[in-house]
Amino acid sequence: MMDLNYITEDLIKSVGQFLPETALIITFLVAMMADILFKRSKHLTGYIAMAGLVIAGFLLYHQTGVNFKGFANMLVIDAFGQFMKYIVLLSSLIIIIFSFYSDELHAAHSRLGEYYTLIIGMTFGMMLLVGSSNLIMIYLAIETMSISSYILAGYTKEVKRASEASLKYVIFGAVSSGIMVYGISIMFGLTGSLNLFDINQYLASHQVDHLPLLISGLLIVAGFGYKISAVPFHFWTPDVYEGAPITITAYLSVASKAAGFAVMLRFFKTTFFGADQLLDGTWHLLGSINWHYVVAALAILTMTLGNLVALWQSNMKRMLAYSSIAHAGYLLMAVSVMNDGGVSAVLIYFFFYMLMNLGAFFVVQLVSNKLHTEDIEAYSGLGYRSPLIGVALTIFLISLTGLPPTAGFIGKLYVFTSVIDAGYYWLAVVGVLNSVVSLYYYVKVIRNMYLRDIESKEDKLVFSPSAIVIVFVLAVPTLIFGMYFTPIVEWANFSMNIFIGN
Amino acid sequence: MTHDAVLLLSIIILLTPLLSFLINVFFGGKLGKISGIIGTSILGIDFVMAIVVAFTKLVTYPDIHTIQTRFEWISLGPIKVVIGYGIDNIAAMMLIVVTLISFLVHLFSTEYMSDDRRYPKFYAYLGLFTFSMLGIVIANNFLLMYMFWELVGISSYLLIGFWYEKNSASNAGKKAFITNRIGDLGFFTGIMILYMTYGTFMFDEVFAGISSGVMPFNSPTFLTLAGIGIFLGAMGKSAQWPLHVWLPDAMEGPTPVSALIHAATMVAAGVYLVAKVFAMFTADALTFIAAIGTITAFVSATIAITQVDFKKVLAYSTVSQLGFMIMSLGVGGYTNGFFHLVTHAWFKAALFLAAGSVIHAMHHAMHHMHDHHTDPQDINNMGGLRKTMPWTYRTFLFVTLALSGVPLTSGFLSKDGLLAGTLAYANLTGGWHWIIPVMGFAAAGMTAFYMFRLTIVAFHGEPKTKIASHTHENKSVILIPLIVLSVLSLWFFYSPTPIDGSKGWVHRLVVQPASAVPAAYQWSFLLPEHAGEASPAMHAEGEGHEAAATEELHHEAQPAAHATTHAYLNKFQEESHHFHYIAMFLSVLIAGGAIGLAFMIYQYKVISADKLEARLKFLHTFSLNKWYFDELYQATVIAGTVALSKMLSWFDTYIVDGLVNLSAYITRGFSFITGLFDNHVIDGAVNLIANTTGFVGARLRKVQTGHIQTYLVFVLVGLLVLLYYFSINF
Amino acid sequence: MEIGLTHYLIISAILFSLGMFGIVARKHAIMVLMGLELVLNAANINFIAFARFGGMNIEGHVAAIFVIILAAAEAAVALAIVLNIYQNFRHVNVDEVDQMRD
Amino acid sequence: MVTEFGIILLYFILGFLFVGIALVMAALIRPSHPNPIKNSTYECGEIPIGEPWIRFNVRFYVIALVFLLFDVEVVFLLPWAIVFKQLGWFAFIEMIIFVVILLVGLAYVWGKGDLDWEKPKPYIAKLEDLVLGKKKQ
Repeated sequence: MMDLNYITEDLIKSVGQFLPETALIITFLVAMMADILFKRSKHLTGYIAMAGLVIAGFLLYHQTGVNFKGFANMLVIDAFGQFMKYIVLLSSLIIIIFSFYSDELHAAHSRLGEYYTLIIGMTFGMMLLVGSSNLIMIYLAIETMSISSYILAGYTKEVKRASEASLKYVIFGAVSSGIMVYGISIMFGLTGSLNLFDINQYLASHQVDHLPLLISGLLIVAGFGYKISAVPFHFWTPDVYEGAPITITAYLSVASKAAGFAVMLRFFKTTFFGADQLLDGTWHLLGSINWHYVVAALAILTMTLGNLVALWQSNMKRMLAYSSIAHAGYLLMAVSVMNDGGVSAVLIYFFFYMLMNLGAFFVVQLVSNKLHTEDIEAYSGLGYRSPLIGVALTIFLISLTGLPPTAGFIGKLYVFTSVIDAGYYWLAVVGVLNSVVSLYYYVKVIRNMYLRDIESKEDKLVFSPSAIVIVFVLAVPTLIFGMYFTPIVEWANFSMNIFIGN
Repeated sequence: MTHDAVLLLSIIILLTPLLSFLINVFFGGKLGKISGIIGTSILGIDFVMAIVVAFTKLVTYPDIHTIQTRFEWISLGPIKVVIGYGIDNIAAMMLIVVTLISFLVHLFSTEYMSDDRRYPKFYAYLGLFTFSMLGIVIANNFLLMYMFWELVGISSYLLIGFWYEKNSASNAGKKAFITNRIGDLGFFTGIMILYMTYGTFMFDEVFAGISSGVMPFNSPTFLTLAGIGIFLGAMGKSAQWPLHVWLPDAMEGPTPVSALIHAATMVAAGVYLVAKVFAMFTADALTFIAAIGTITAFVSATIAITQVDFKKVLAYSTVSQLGFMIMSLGVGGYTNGFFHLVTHAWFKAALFLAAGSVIHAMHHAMHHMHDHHTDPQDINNMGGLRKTMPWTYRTFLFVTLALSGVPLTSGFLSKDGLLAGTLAYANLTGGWHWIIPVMGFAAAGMTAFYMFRLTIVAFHGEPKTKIASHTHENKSVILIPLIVLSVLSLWFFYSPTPIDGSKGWVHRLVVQPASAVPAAYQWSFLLPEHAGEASPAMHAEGEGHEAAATEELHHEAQPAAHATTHAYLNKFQEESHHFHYIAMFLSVLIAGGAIGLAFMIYQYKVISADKLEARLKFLHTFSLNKWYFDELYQATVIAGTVALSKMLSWFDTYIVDGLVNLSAYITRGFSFITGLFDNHVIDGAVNLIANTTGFVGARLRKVQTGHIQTYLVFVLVGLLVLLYYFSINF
Repeated sequence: MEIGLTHYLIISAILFSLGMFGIVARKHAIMVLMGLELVLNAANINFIAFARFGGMNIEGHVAAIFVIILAAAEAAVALAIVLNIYQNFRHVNVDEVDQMRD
Repeated sequence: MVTEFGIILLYFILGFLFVGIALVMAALIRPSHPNPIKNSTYECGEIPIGEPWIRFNVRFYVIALVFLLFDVEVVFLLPWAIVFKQLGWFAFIEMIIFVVILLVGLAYVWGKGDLDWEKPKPYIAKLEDLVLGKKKQ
């Protein structure tokens, strides 16, 4: 049969381009076997996982400049995906390193093997998600990463909060993906295909009813919205972030958000915008639904709620959870303009967001190792008790606020520039007002660290030198990229073209 | 080595001292004495790399003007900031000067500073300083130059005030910093004028812009002003009159610091800056530069004659020599000015290190005798050190000869060329410009005089105190840097003949850059000889002109190197060659006379110093009190500022307040009413916004009930609301 | 009366709503998970119905299989988590698991 | 002609009828001599203790979950088996990989001891606990 031969050929060709993901699968299996065979060694699977991530990174590097559709058009390899995959891999690697320093994880070290293995599983899911161009593939990838993350969120299962977090996460996640798959089924019925390219062609050539398309689109966006914790799909975020181990909280706030934004951008671009690439980077919208406004509405809701509620938090992890919601709002602003400039801004922002957010969470983890609390009050005098850590946390928080001379400022600058370039001045105004609000709760922590008069000032906190080095490996780039950011901007501009199959 | 390798290596050279800084600042407490060894060895490695880079540049690529790279730093739509770094011939030579002296100072300090309890911090600061200085050296644009310029300012502030427990030290640090800031203000203004006009910070692009005929604000006056602004920065760093007052005070810093910063590197930064941007100075700007340099050279030489503090003499001598360099650049003697910078760096560093050696020995002797009151730096407490410290004496004597400009030394080669340049300049311009060579020669004579006064009083004769007789020669760690630096002051390193510096490699490699300034605003004798009239056409080429011009230069530079064919770059060089022998004769005569005078007064006491002092009472006091500059500033600038502020305060208190009070009475009635408005309406509005934000936040968080099912209801409701809203509106 | 696409869609919509109701209203965690299965099966019915009646390709069937598999995997993990909740809380009433809130 | 809804109705009716008739018939035909032992729950001939609606041991769930996962994966084998011949070696290798991955999972479960049926260790009270009244749970 001719047809089957063609499929086989396509498969063989695709497998050749599937190498980074394959490397992760193999790592996953090897790590699992190693975990059974060498039960004694504490970090062996961690090292295997790191090696696997590095190898996957190298293989990913070899895909530079490749534009490819494979597995019956289910997966796409392009520069945009490559950028996001780098972020996913890099943050996974950093998280594994963080995990070596985590006391709460080591309380249950007999199961650490599973932990690292599941991180690899989650990474694999995210890599798939970033490249998915088929709705079922998107669903499959979301589930792959989610299932791993449900377990990881409740990894310290003896802790009540952790098990509660994982219950809330699994129910919320399953419902969201259920809603999404229902939306997918409607989309399938409307357009007759699950493939984004085919859907795009159908939308370009046929008139589709407004309401069903809106329903299915919104239901699918609900699935993405849950991943990136956009309001009103964010409710799980604070509870899960607070309950989960800090490493996993950090991981969820960066990598899974990156994958969510990547698939969201790819979904919008590939599905709802004309396949004719315009040279000036603007996209041409198909159909009657103005997705710009839908996403802009989500953006406003998300950043406003995130920032306003963050004002009241007294737990550092919970505060950072709301802050990550707010950051999702800023990123959604850039998504809402839906042109190449916006994509580039998202990429730039994400790279910097990865550095500063992971850094902040690592400091929280280190402090929690010593003080056994995540209360913001406990940070009083930290600037004197451990000057280096205090300085680093200050850098991260200033960067999260988006003040110069830090990388966060540059990220925000590009986001706002893209929004203003697209003519959405009102959106930019809301964004700036939100940034002002966010200043308050970030600076509150800094004030606690330096300006609060406390007795324990002289009571020094001693951190291991390697941990401090890791903190500064994140803090120094946060500063340097605040001053010299051209390479990242160029890289993002190189990566902003989402491959749409022509 | 390829260009890329050179560039890579130079960035490593730049960053290596930073590594030393980081190590010592973060782990200094744990390292203790090892920090010195670490710092020294890091600088040693740095020096070796600098040699590699410098030799590659000077031997393999001598004719390429600058090996450089540039990259976009900031790109915000139309605003682009391009920066970069590069190595040209003078940068290559400076790399060696900075790293070698820094290395020797590091080495010297392992012994000199060994008793200090902030030993690691000292090395950290030294590393930071070396880093910033190297940054200045390899910058090829104004922006980076300015940034490192400020960094140098900060690190020197830290080093001068290193013994901040001493009030005088911390004051000196402040004085240095503030004085430098005044100069930097000018520097910054100059940079801004240029950036506004040419839209770039890169040296070569600015020069190309100037030579294409574009003028700031369409007026050559502003180009002159930009040049003078930048030169103001150089005046601050290089301690030029009238901003020279900080340098003698900066002697409060540890002596190795004085050797590194206030003799060889940082103060040379100003000269280096002027050399780097030499192409952009107009004739008027150059005249200003020459005048400032001359005054500096003369004034500080007169002050140095009467000082009794060992280091202060050297400090004023440094100021004077820097004046020479600036003067030389100002009259158009680019090569000579830079040559003097290099040779001066070696022997002045040696002089300071020797001073350090003496002071160290005096300290030890005092410590030994439990004497804590005698001033170990006063030369009247010394004497006879020749016998107790023979190696220090020998090196000191040799570099003193070099500084005085005695033949067979490097100082002779450079100072002779420099003075010939001033003669040529005066001859070409005429009129009152003859003052420049006259004052130059006078200063040169005084240099020889005060240096020998210092040598004789401190080293010769009988010990004037018991302390001096109990001094001992220092360890070899202290002597090795001295010897190395004095050897480098021998003539044959620079020229095959001991009497003519222009035959050496320095003159071949350090080629005066073609002036970018259009011919109308430049001295005609500084324009290329054969193309004197044709140059405007050449300038019209615009972009890429600089490269073309330098290439052309090298064609001309080749014959100039072989002095047999009398083809000179420009009229000035030809003229200075003519004046070479006259200058040599004059300077040897003057220096010899001055040295003889010094011996007669202080060694053989043929002329009584005291009587001379009494006879020239007025001049002596004037010189001893440093021309009353500090008092002058105290009385004018500082007192003026204070008086002004007092006056303003008085004005405030009586006039303004009176008026205010008056109107206050009138408005009180209104304000009572408006106050009510303010309190209840305006403040209310502000508070309302803040409280509303908080209130809304507080309400919103109530949504987070903790019940997963409630969350899901909210999700569904949210979805329905979105659906409803967008199905209706769009 | 012909049984057409519409009927299947209505069935699936009812199933979806029932599932959602179960998820939101039932206290017992297992019941919540069962509601979830209803939601997923509603989507499955849609897929199969569209594939059958819309004259569409096999993609619908494949999608249904994938959804079944993932539902099973998810259910397995969810059950394990519910067990863990029981270990910690000694009950599995989702509305009483609310230690973390604002 | 019956409509399609009619067919569904007939289907329902037939279903009810079949089950109902079978139950009624059985009730009519079978002899009825109840006694307590007959009415008790059948547990392989053992005498039942307590209520049948007890909580099952958690270990059953673990085994059941593992079974469920592996069972469902078989769904993928079915479509493959149908077109196996036409797909050739490549698809065969692919399926081998699929099965191997499953096997690694099984090995993991096994290696972790989740398939073992561990009996709980009975608590034997020590004398001092009894004496001091510090009985631990």
